[in-house]
Amino acid sequence: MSKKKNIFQRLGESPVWKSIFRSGVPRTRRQRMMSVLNSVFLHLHPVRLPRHAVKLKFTWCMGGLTFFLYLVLTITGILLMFYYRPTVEYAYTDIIDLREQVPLGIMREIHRWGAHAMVITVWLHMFRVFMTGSYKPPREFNWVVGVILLFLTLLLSFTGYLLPWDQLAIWAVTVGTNMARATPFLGHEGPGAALLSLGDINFVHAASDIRFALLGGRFVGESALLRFYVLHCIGLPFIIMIFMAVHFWRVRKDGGISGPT
Amino acid sequence: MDKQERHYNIFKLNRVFAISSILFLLLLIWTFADDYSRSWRTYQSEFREMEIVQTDSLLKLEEKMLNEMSEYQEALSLLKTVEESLTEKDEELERFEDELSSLDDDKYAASQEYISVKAEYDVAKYLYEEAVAKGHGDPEETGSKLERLEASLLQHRLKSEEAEQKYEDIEEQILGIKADKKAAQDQISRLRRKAEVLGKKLQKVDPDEMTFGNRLGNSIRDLPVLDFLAPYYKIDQIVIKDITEDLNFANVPKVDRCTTCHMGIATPGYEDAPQPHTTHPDLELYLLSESPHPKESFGCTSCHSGRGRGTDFTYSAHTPRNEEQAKEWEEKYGWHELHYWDTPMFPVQYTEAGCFKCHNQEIYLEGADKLSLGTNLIERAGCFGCHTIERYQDKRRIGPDLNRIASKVSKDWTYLWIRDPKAFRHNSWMPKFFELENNSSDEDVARTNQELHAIVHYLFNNSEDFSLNDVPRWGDVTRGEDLVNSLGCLGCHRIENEPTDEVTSLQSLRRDHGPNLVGVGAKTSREWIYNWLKEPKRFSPETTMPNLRLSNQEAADIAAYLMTLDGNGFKGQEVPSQNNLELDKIVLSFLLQMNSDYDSRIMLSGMEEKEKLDYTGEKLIRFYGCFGCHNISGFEDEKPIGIELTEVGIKHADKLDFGLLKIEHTKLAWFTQKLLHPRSFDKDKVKTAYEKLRMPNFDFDEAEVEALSTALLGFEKASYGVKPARSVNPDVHEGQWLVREFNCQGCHFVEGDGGAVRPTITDWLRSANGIDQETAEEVTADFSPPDLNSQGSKTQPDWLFEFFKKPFIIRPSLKARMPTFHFTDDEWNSIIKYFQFLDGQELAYESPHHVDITTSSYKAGEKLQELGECNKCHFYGTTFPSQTADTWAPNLALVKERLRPEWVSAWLDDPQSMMKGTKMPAPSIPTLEEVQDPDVLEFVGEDVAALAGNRSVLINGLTDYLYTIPGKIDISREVLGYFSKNGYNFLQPVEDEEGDEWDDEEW
Amino acid sequence: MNSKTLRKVSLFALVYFSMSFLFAGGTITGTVKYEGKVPRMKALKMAADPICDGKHKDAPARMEWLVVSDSGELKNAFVWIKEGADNYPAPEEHAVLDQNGCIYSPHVLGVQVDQVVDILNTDGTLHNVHSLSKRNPQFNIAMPKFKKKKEVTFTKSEMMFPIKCDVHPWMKCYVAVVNHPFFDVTGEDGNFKISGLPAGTYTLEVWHEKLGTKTVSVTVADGATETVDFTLTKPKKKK
Amino acid sequence: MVELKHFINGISHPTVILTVILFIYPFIFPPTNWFEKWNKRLKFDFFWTKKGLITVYTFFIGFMIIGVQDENAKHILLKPDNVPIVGLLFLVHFFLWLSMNQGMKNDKLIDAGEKPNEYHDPKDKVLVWPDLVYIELIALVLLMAFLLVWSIGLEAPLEQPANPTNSPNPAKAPWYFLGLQEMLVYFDPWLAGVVFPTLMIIGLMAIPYIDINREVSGFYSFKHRRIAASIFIFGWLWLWINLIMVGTFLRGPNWNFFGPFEYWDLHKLEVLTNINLSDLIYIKLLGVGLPENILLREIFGFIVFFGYFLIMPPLLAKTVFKKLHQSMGNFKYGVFIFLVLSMVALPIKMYLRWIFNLKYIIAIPEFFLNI
Repeated sequence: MSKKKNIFQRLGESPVWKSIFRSGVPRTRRQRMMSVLNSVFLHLHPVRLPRHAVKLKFTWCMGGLTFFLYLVLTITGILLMFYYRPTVEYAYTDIIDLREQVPLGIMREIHRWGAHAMVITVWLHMFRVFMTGSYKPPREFNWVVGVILLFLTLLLSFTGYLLPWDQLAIWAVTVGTNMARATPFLGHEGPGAALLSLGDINFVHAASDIRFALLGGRFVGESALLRFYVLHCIGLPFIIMIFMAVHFWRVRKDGGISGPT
Repeated sequence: MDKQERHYNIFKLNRVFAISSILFLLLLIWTFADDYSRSWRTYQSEFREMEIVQTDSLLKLEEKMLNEMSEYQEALSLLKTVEESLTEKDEELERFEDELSSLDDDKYAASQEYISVKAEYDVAKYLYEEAVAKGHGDPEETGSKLERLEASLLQHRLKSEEAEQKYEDIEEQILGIKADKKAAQDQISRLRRKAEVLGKKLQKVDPDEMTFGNRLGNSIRDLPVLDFLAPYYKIDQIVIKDITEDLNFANVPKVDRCTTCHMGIATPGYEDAPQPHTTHPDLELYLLSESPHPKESFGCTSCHSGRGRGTDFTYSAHTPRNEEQAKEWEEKYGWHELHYWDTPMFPVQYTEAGCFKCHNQEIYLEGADKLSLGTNLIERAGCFGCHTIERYQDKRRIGPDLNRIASKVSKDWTYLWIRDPKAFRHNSWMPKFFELENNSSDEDVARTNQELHAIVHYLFNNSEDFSLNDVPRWGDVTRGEDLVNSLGCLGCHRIENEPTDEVTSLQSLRRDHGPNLVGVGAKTSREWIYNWLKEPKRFSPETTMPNLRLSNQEAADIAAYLMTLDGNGFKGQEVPSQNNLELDKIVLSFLLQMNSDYDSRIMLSGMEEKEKLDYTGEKLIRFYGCFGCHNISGFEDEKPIGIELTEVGIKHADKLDFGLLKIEHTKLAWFTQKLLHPRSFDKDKVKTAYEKLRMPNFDFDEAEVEALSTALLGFEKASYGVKPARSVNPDVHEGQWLVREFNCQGCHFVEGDGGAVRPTITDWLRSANGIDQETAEEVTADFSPPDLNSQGSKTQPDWLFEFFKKPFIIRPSLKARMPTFHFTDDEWNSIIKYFQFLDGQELAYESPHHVDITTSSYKAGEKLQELGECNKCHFYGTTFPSQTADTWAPNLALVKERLRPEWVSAWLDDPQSMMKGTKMPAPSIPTLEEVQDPDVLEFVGEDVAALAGNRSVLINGLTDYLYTIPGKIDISREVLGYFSKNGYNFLQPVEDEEGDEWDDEEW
Repeated sequence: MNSKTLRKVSLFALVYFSMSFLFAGGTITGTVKYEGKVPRMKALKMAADPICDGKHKDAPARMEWLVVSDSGELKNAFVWIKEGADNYPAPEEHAVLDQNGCIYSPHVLGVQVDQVVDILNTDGTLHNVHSLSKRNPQFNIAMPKFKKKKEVTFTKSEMMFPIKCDVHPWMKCYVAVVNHPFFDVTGEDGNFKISGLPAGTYTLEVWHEKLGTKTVSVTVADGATETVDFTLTKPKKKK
Repeated sequence: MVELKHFINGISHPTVILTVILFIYPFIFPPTNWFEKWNKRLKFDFFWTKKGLITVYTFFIGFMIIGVQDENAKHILLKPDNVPIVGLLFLVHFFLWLSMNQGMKNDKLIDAGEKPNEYHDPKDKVLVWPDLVYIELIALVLLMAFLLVWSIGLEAPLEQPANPTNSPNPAKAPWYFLGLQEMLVYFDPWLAGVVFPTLMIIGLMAIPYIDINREVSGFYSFKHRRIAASIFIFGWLWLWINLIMVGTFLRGPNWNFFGPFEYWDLHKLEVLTNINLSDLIYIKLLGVGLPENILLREIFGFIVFFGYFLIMPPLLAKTVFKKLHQSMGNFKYGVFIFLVLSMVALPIKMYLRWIFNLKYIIAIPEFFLNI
């Protein structure tokens, strides 16, 4: 190694660089540990790991990819929100325009395929965790959080499915939400709904059951579009982020990645 | 390296990372490239090249023309001389310019001072107002300050205005010196305007013509990523507020981006350019802002359908015209059918379907011949008898009335006729129900033979009595034939023994209005024909056959002639005998539809044969829907049996039953198959007899099917905000309907179309007068029912109304006879209003035309009439024209009752422009120049000479005179008397006394 | 007129006028004959109009649809260059169509595009001039006694359309509007002459109202005279 | 080829494919020693070797190659929204193989008294920077690259504008819910759409609390937790994923079954003459009419239903799950057996439908209560 420092080395030692990346360019063991500790993003990880935990064969990296897909979906989703208006007048035509006219309208493809991919990665992540028996104490609760995250992922995907407002969307959601009609007690065609009445007054009917609450109407219509949009863009992402935080936190708190003892 | 705490070989990881990063980068670039590479960009740059070439050549041409234009050269030389003369005044001009610049400084300073004082003044004013109103401060002090400032303000204003005035004076002087130059320059730029526009355009599109800076900008403005700033190539879209697209939940304004690729569509000059740059084939009617369908308010897909927002070949839902084109497109554009779009573009041969979206009330749409043919075929074939179509609601049934059938035809004839109408009359419109694709098996035939017995039984059993009057005279066949050929019968009927190769058109359909008369003698009796001719409505109250006011003799003659048309009949065909076993089966299958098996059998065994026939006859007529086209007693209020077609144009292909047939699953393929082979969708299906398809076969040919499909494709209720005026005017609608329904165009021209009878008149003229074809053709128009062009502005509505009610002879030499139609007053009025609408006349009543016979113009008119020798051709009341019958023209005594003076004046001014080919010459109105000639002056006399040169006054005078011609108005009797004495064959050349061995007719 | 044709026209005018001084151009002459039985032309009955009748007191006017001399020369055949000639501007001199004795003379008239045609009324009776043209706009003008002359022009080239008089139904003549001056109508002797043709190959056509048309290809050199004879026969009757 | 397609169409029918699966399943994922013996004997562990993976993939790819050349199969396989499911098929099998492969190896090590492959000396740790961070980064870049290829190559679907009056046939839920839609064939919506999904979530959540096996944690293994693993794989893979596949690829218009190479004919009809248990017993078996009283009418249904959920658990506790019951205790066992029985209820109902055309065990449409 020549004595003369090249520009990158100098840059790496400059005060500005150091103020941002406190530990400097990680070269030594210490620096490497510090760079993980000091980074808000990397400190999700412990500094050191058991050897098997870095093997792809073991982790499949599925959890990481799921999280990454979540980020990709957030970014492309935000970009799409610039061009998309959740009203019956515009929703469909805005989607057409994404293909026909909007620069880099490919965002929609990335978003849609990314969403599909995320459902798959979540399942595979769960499968991996199960197959390695990693849900066992002390990680029982994190498994439960994981199941909730899986459920939320499906809901996110489902709510997004309606937004293009085409035949595929409206009928998939109609089929999906029709089942809610039959929710015991809460759906007007569900068993037990008839019991929730006083005298002749029926409290659970077509315009007051859980499906109505979900759609904002008896049918998939304008208010359903708005509800699904709000849930898809704000409601569910907000909730899923809370659970994600818990999930990641508990990975560390429950003793890091699982492994044989 | 710290082996202890590492797992992977970092170099290996680096390599993997490098490769994947490069891969990612490449893909990212690919993503951008993919986003950038849009086919419309290529088309736009292609078009730009073409635009450059075209603009360049236009510019060169313009320059050349300018160089050849003397006016321009003069202007140029003028400019030159003016400029030369200006140099002499250079000194003076320079002095003025200097002065001007110093004055400019003064002016600026003065105005600045004024502005600052004004600001102070405004403040003072505010303070004073405050002081007075609210007591903040001393009103007196502020008041005096305000006064002081006001004075100063005035002073400054004066100063400033003075400076300005001075400046303007000098400016004016300079302008005065330069005035000539400016005038010359203005003239030049006026002449050069077009060239300048072209030059500017060229500078915009052609990089070679650009300045360096622009060229630089041009070369980077369309680069990927940078092109979001100010690109040259960009998507062009037309947003149409009035025309919406139905998204089921909402109607949104139409957005058409077609012009993104079809850039030359509305620019003349690219007619021969390849697609997509080609100019629209009919700019007069479409796209241009001065046309009736400007692109700004109609766009493209509102007519053509398709996906207007698409910017790529496939995604704009182009539809190929045939398999071949589909293949070609697949190769050329990677085209595939866009499944997920419900309104794909109409294939080019069905384009006219788009017209129907707005023009859906019109009976005939000029320019949309295929669509009109389609709707006309629907009307002629009577599709609406079985299929509800909103447009045709409450229309009369198109087939003959069967309520009195027994008096007209025999049972056997009826049986054979229903079984196969075309076997009797090759071009009958009665479709075939039996022995088609799904009922030709032996079993089916055995059943349908019995079905026919039941139907015939029902019809005759329920036929009302109808008394036939005896024919009072012996008819003459030759005279009858002449009458049929000349009265105008052939405007609606044909007499054709064999199929011809005539292509179906609107015109040919007019002659199909009534049945082909071939075989009529074999079908019915002389008595029936006689009675029918004398009063069609007695037999069939709803018939469209009018009353021709035939004398007994005439009716007898025609009946005698028609009886000779016994055609082929049903030679050799016999009615199969009744088979009770089969009949029982039919009865049972109908009984089973309503009853249990057990009950049915009991009911069957309890039925007499007649009962069975009654029962099945009724059921079968209901099953086949015969009442859709015919009046049959007992079925007056029956609902049509077919599927509603009002909106069939937007029906989804997957809602159509293709059965097990292996054809393309598209709407058009289905329409075509259904119309050509209506029962073929039953192929390979297992169905009971009365589950089968029952649409009859009309024997349409492919061209007819294409026209019908065009109309069907157009059937939709478009929610467009714009509606053509004639479509929404109820009177016009009704009038147009009546004209269509009663086939006025069989004889007359209405809206420039019709006169189907004319070729037969030619034939008649030739045969009856013994003249050659060429001559006969030349004079056909003179002996045919009149062209009703400009009828609305021509006749007085009151007169027309009376005439309709009680027609009489107007054109004396015409043999064709205006029949009496038994319309209601309202119906006649709507026809009149329709005529008026066509000529922009909306007036219902007019005061009579008063003529002052003392004016000089009246006298001049009288003289002109004399000079023009109108009496050579025109009747004056009962005064016959001086010339022979072949040039006779209407009675001028009728003018005052019949015509509108405005029309008469216009007509006299230029008859040819109102009615092309008319025999009426434009009267010669003497000009000022002509009356200088003493000879002429002598001829025309004082009154005319005094007004010579004042053409319109003279014409009005002539018009006025015409309104005072006395005499009998209805001269029918006189005219008929003349012809009965002299015969009609006046066109025949007079025989030479000397023998002629070389017969002219041979030529 | 668009500038393209304007340019062409002016160019050819230039060439035409300059060349005509230098060279005489080529000439085509010939005779048109008729072979076959000659029908007798029937006399026209003009009793309807005494003025007309009065003009033919000595000998009745006869039809003119096939006028053949004793030796077979055909009158009123129109010979013209059908293909090969370019546009020429209209000449200054007027063409004349006279209505004399209630007969059009000449019976066959050739004019150039935009050439002025004087329609004369020598009869002093009411005529009307009704053109049955297809490409040119039709006209129908009354010419009462006092109207001696009417000027008309035809703006489009059109081969042979009739002009007739509705007042006198027997009156009929034929007019051809040609875009160049190379045409002629045969006289009693059946002769025609087309001169001043620039060298080149042309399609020459002969037209007769009853006998139809015939074409030949002719190559003409400057200063030379080509002779082309036509023989027309009665056309086969159309089935 | 045509015969092959017919054969595949035939065996794809749920009755065949599910039967085969159910029958083979315990031999591939043996929950007991007896099955394991057969597993060994049948050499089913071959599937989890590299050769096994190649063999299965060869079959998959072969099927896909035949599929994209067939007009009907191509239409379904290459439908944009179905592509993830095709991918899912490959992915799921790969990861199943990956886990089983490692599990098998570990099982052998443990049987030999050694530590599993994943085991490393606790002191032998690896620094997160750069090893983990780096491979994570590479994985992300590759995933992003993959997403881009996918997005460029395949357009997101967009059909006609939403039209509430014109329902497509078949109207399908998003693919990940197709399992539920498939269940609708056998159960009423309140069960298929509400109760079962809820039970699934609860069941998944309950796994760590029921599974009392503490040893096998943090490494792949099958043999040493074979009951837990085989039940989970059965539920997740065989039932859930498989039903999605059926719902996506094999259900056409009117939710009729169509083989992969079959044309989706709108007019295809299937016999639908399902009857309720009460009809079956009262009318067919006893030959009497249905009693008026609802409880009386459905008495047999209740017997079957409660019998299944109340009698089966103790019965099983005494026999098959004797050991399990002892080690789990009553409560855990109760939850466990309830969930397992619920899960198994699905295939049971399927068979009852196929064999007896049974519609409902308990049918009280008056209260929307149909089971």
